[in-house]
Amino acid sequence: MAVLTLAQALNQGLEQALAEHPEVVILGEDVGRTGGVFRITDGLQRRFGPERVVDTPVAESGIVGMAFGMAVGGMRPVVEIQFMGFSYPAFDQIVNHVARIRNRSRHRFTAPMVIRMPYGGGIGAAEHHSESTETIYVHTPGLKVVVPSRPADAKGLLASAVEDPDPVIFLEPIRLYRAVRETVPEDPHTVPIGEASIEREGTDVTLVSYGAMMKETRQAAEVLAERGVSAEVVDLRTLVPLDTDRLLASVEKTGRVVVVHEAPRTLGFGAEVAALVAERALYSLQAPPKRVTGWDTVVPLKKSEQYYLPSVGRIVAAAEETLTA
Amino acid sequence: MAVLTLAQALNQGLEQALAEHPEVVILGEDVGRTGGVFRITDGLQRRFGPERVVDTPVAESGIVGMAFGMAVGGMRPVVEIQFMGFSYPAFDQIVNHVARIRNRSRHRFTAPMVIRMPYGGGIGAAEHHSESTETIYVHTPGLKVVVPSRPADAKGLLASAVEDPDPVIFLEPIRLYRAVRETVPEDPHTVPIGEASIEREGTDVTLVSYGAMMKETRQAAEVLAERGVSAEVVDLRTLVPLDTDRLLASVEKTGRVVVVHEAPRTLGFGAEVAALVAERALYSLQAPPKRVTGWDTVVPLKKSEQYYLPSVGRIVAAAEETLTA
Amino acid sequence: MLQLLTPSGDVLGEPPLSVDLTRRLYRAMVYVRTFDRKCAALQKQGRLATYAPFEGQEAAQVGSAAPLDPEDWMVASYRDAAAMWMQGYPWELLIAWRTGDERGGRPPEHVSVLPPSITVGGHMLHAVGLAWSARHFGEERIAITYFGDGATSEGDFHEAMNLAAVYGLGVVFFCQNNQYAISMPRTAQTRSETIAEKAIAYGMPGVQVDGNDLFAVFTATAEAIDRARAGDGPTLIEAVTYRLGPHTTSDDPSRYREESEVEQWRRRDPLERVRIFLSERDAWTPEWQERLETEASTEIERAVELAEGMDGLGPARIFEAMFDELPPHLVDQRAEALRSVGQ
Amino acid sequence: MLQLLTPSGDVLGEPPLSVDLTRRLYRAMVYVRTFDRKCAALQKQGRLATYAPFEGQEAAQVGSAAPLDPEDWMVASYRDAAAMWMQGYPWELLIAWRTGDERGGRPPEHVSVLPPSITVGGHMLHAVGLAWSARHFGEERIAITYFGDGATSEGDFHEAMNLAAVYGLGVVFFCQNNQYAISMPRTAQTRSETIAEKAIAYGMPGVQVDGNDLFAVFTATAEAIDRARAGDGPTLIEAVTYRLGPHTTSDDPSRYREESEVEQWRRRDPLERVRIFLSERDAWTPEWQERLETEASTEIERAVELAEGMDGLGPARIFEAMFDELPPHLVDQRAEALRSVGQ
Ligand SMILES: Cc1ncc(C[n+]2csc(CCOP(=O)(O)OP(=O)(O)O)c2C)c(N)n1
Ligand SMILES: Cc1ncc(C[n+]2csc(CCOP(=O)(O)OP(=O)(O)O)c2C)c(N)n1
Ligand SMILES: [Mg+2]
Ligand SMILES: [Mg+2]
Repeated sequence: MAVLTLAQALNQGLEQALAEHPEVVILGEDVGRTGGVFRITDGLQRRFGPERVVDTPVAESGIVGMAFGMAVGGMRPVVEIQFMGFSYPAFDQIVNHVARIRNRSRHRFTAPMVIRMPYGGGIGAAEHHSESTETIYVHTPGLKVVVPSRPADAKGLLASAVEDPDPVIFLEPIRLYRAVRETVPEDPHTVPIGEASIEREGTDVTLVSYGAMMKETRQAAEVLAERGVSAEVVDLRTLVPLDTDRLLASVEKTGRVVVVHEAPRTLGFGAEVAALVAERALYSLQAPPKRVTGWDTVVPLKKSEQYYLPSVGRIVAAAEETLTA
Repeated sequence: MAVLTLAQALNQGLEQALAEHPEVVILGEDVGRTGGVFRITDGLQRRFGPERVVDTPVAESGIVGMAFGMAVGGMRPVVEIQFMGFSYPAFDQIVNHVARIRNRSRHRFTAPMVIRMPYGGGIGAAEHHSESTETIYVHTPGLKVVVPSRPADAKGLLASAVEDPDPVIFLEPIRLYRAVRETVPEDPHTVPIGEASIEREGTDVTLVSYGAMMKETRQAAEVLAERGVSAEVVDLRTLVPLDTDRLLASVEKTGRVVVVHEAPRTLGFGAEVAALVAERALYSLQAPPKRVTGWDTVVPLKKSEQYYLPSVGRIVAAAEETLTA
Repeated sequence: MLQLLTPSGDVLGEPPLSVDLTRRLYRAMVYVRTFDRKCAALQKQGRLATYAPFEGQEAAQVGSAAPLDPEDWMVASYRDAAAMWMQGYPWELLIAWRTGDERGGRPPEHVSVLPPSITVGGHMLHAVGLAWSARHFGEERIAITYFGDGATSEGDFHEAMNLAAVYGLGVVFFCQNNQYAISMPRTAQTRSETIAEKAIAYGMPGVQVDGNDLFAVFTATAEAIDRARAGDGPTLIEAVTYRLGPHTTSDDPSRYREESEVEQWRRRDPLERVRIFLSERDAWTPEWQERLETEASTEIERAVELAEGMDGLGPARIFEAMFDELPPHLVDQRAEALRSVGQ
Repeated sequence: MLQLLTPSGDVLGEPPLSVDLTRRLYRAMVYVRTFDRKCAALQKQGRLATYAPFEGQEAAQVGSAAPLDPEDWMVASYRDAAAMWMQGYPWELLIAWRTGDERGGRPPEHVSVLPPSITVGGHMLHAVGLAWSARHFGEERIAITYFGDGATSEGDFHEAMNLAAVYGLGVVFFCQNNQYAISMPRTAQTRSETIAEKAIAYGMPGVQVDGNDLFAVFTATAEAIDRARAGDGPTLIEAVTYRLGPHTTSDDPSRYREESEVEQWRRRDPLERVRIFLSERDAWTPEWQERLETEASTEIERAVELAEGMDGLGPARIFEAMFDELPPHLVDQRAEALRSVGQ
């Protein structure tokens, strides 16, 4: 067991996937020679060769559509889209083909593939480099959507995604790539898709989040604890399928919920969480659910990004409001 | 004032837009010579010529991206995407460019354009022809999203969309094109974007919907009335910006809400409605909000489509459940 | 433009196909034409949800599918039932799909044909990936993809052609240039003189053939298939042909083309010239023709019955092929759906 | 490949530019090189968010922008600051954008240059639409769009080229083939021999020029601009050049190319050959060079100061350019944002 960053854990996971599964190939812009713009595939082309770790032309629709064909043909492609904001040219392939072939062919053809996308802001990147548009994939029937926040989960969920018989959108929080470290099992292991993790037990309010915003959410729980508020922290880890049971059980216990994400508020994932809670746990609610989210704006550039991303302060304030509601 | 179908009202609206605004052009696949697959642009090329009503190659990203340039250059393009399911190849252009140019250039360049898309099922169409994925546009900051359900609204909202200084996604309910008729003012008129319409007043439960599902929603209100339940019917008409005030006022009055749409449930527009209600009208709620929606599946083909689309029965049952909750 | 058999039935050079094989392919053309007309008729009666007739394109589809190996991949569109049938897709499933039954999208296990693509352009990339998978697993298979003149304007055409060429994959890009994309004539779709010459942009061979000439189509496709199988990369074939019918049964072609143009193309009927060729070699008789037509009708009638006997998915099964295993939210929704129909 | 001025400064044929104009463009190249090096340095100090240097591509950008009319539209990418400046985009805004201040995306009213495109490929279509709007309003303007070799693989390149040709629009497609798309060499990006020949697929003229040759770039672009302005449609120009620096300041080019290759291209420096040309005509002196460099530095330092003096949008203004008028939900969110920072 070594202490790894999220980036290193993913690199190890990809290496093990290539080693274990001859049908796995990695494809994407600059994934080979340079090991990807975030170096997540660093060293893999050297070890496995350019037929397993494939540098592609700049053509997202093409990469995904071609990988889809590979998957139908029995391979297990793992596609890297350089940034989530560049997945949009591939949207048609993902929605109309990747997500549907099993249904269109009644299980005869399937597309077991993983589409990895670094997502989210917080690094002062250029336009289109800070997107968090998981909604568009969550809303697409036929896709699983996974968003790890910790190195060990990242490795384990990646292994599950690669082995999953269905397509998985795998979102990697850019600003956590090198910001979190933890011990990660050396051997291949899987973390099941579809299970949330109760990171911290609490009794007063449930804080729900996933991916990059888990960092601020955890910090908010600390701050609340200092102020005598016991927050339960739920890391959803998987958005589809959602672990509704764990989510609702927590809210039923605490009676209060704050959902946190950096995606725009309107129809961000928080809308689904709030809707589920209202539908199925209304009578447990002691306060209105709260959404602490990005705004319904473009993510600002470096100089103003701080005013967009949910802060620890905003999460704490929302939690406190649920307690005084 | 003539009695027109929704299709005729749109045709008249487009004709008047072309006549009034020399900077308006219509672009799309087959919009000229044949008047579009639904004949919404019928006769317009004959009247205004092929420079104003432009047949395009089969290239959705190209059409939208080119129209974007036209709009930045001062024109007012009205694009027809043949079916909503074919808008996905243009998704990148819509999200990364159309929705953002005003913000990217701080008001210096703008993209006043309308993207019309027939949407929704119920006509037993082929694959990809029954999509209702308004979520992906509603969640995109910088777009307005309009969904008329009546001929007069369609014409009035279209006029507003054409004159709007910002890009508008204009969704046209396929199965209502020729299924509803009403008197429509002959003269150009506008219906403001951003105002819901309380179609029917009621006291027991609020039924909220938009576009194609308004038909079943209205029928459900009739059925409920026969059973002694007074349903208030809200036609949202505009999803962005949403008329939150009217929506919440209605729910506060009735204490119960059923939201109806044919889009898949998870992060369908109902999630936003339920979330808003829970956040802002929790203490008025006498029952959990209900979502009557399409399922999280692909829209089935003709033989099974009936099991997918919300039926009057499902809406009535949901409303009754809120009354016995 | 490669032509080997003229509209009046003259062979230019040596016939590339034996009389026997020509007879078999003529038979196939009679069958697919029978299918096509039957489907158009069924749609008029409201028994099919939609139908895109291919009359006029029989030589293009039959001639290009004929040289394939049975395990070769095929990725085709809504208008390519003839090619799909040639590659093993059963009539009844081709019909069932068009009645609005998802099960029509599931070919038998031994058939390597994807369900027809409705979206224009995107499916070409799938052939590229399938060719890759064949190479990855050391299989001898190649992939052929069918698309129209209109599809060449989509970005995915470009990306598919480029990727196939960059990776030297065994793909045959078979374009049926039937002169129209719904109402848009080929000349307004793009300003290149031919579609075949678009191959230059990808460093790929491109060839234009008379798409109504069974011999030319067969010959050009066989060469492209050989090249693909030998590992020498992709080819673009433009088969110049004509859609004699409407785009689909809800289209009104009189809005965008003259009857006289259609008449001209009727005179270039892809079956007729083969009939003359065979007839001149005493390999065609009116009796045989009649027998073929009767057999075809019977076979297709039976398929229609089978397809119409299929009752759709129903409320439970619409959930059951979204994932390998039904996730909890779909289990709940399925229960809700069943309750709503009283089950 | 069109070459008019060799790397050693020899003119092939008559010089297409007067000495006077050549001096002005040489001056521009010195200025943009100063800008480029300054920005690369600022980024290393963390004062720019990101920077994509264009050193080596000065002749391509300056030579192609020089023949434009001031009101011509320009749609360029993140690496095209030199071309944008030539067309009137002020230094301080070019820098402000790169510090992470949205206001850098708003050029002055008289400048018809769109904010630089970060996404690869999509922006070419915008030039097509702008050319259309110019024609619609009877304006004499044309549109030029800048993109890289990598961008030619995107579907939008294909759609833009095709649409511009189909409608005969006045667009100049200016491709800087700088041999790499991040780490991907041009030869692996596509199998066509040149990028220029991709024009054939659209029935459009395509021309390849030595992109490090100011005279060749100027001449080819001026011709394309004339054609566009005359209503004779679009042109594709491939300027063969080289990115001497990294892709962006976070790239490590040693991972994918040899220093020796870079050295070779340094010997083809686009400024040096113009310097020799001018020097041989007594139109260049070391003193002038020194003065130019000093002036450029001063001008750019001042722009850096202006840009760094801009303080970003702040919490209220991030909402204020989403729509013409702030809709109610953004009014609410703005209030929430202000509350959260104690305002
Ligand atoms: C992405 C997409 N856009 C638009 C359509 C609507 N549409 C169906 S067929 C067609 C024309 C296609 O023409 P062509 O490629 O020449 O094929 P043909 O129908 O002539 O066989 C169009 C525009 C679609 N199915 N998919
Ligand atoms: C749609 C999209 N995909 C991927 C990227 C990431 N990316 C930025 S620049 C680049 C390479 C572009 O190469 P080229 O077109 O040759 O331009 P150059 O950078 O060499 O000037 C890539 C892949 C992007 N910005 N947009
Ligand atoms: Mg066609
Ligand atoms: Mg480049």
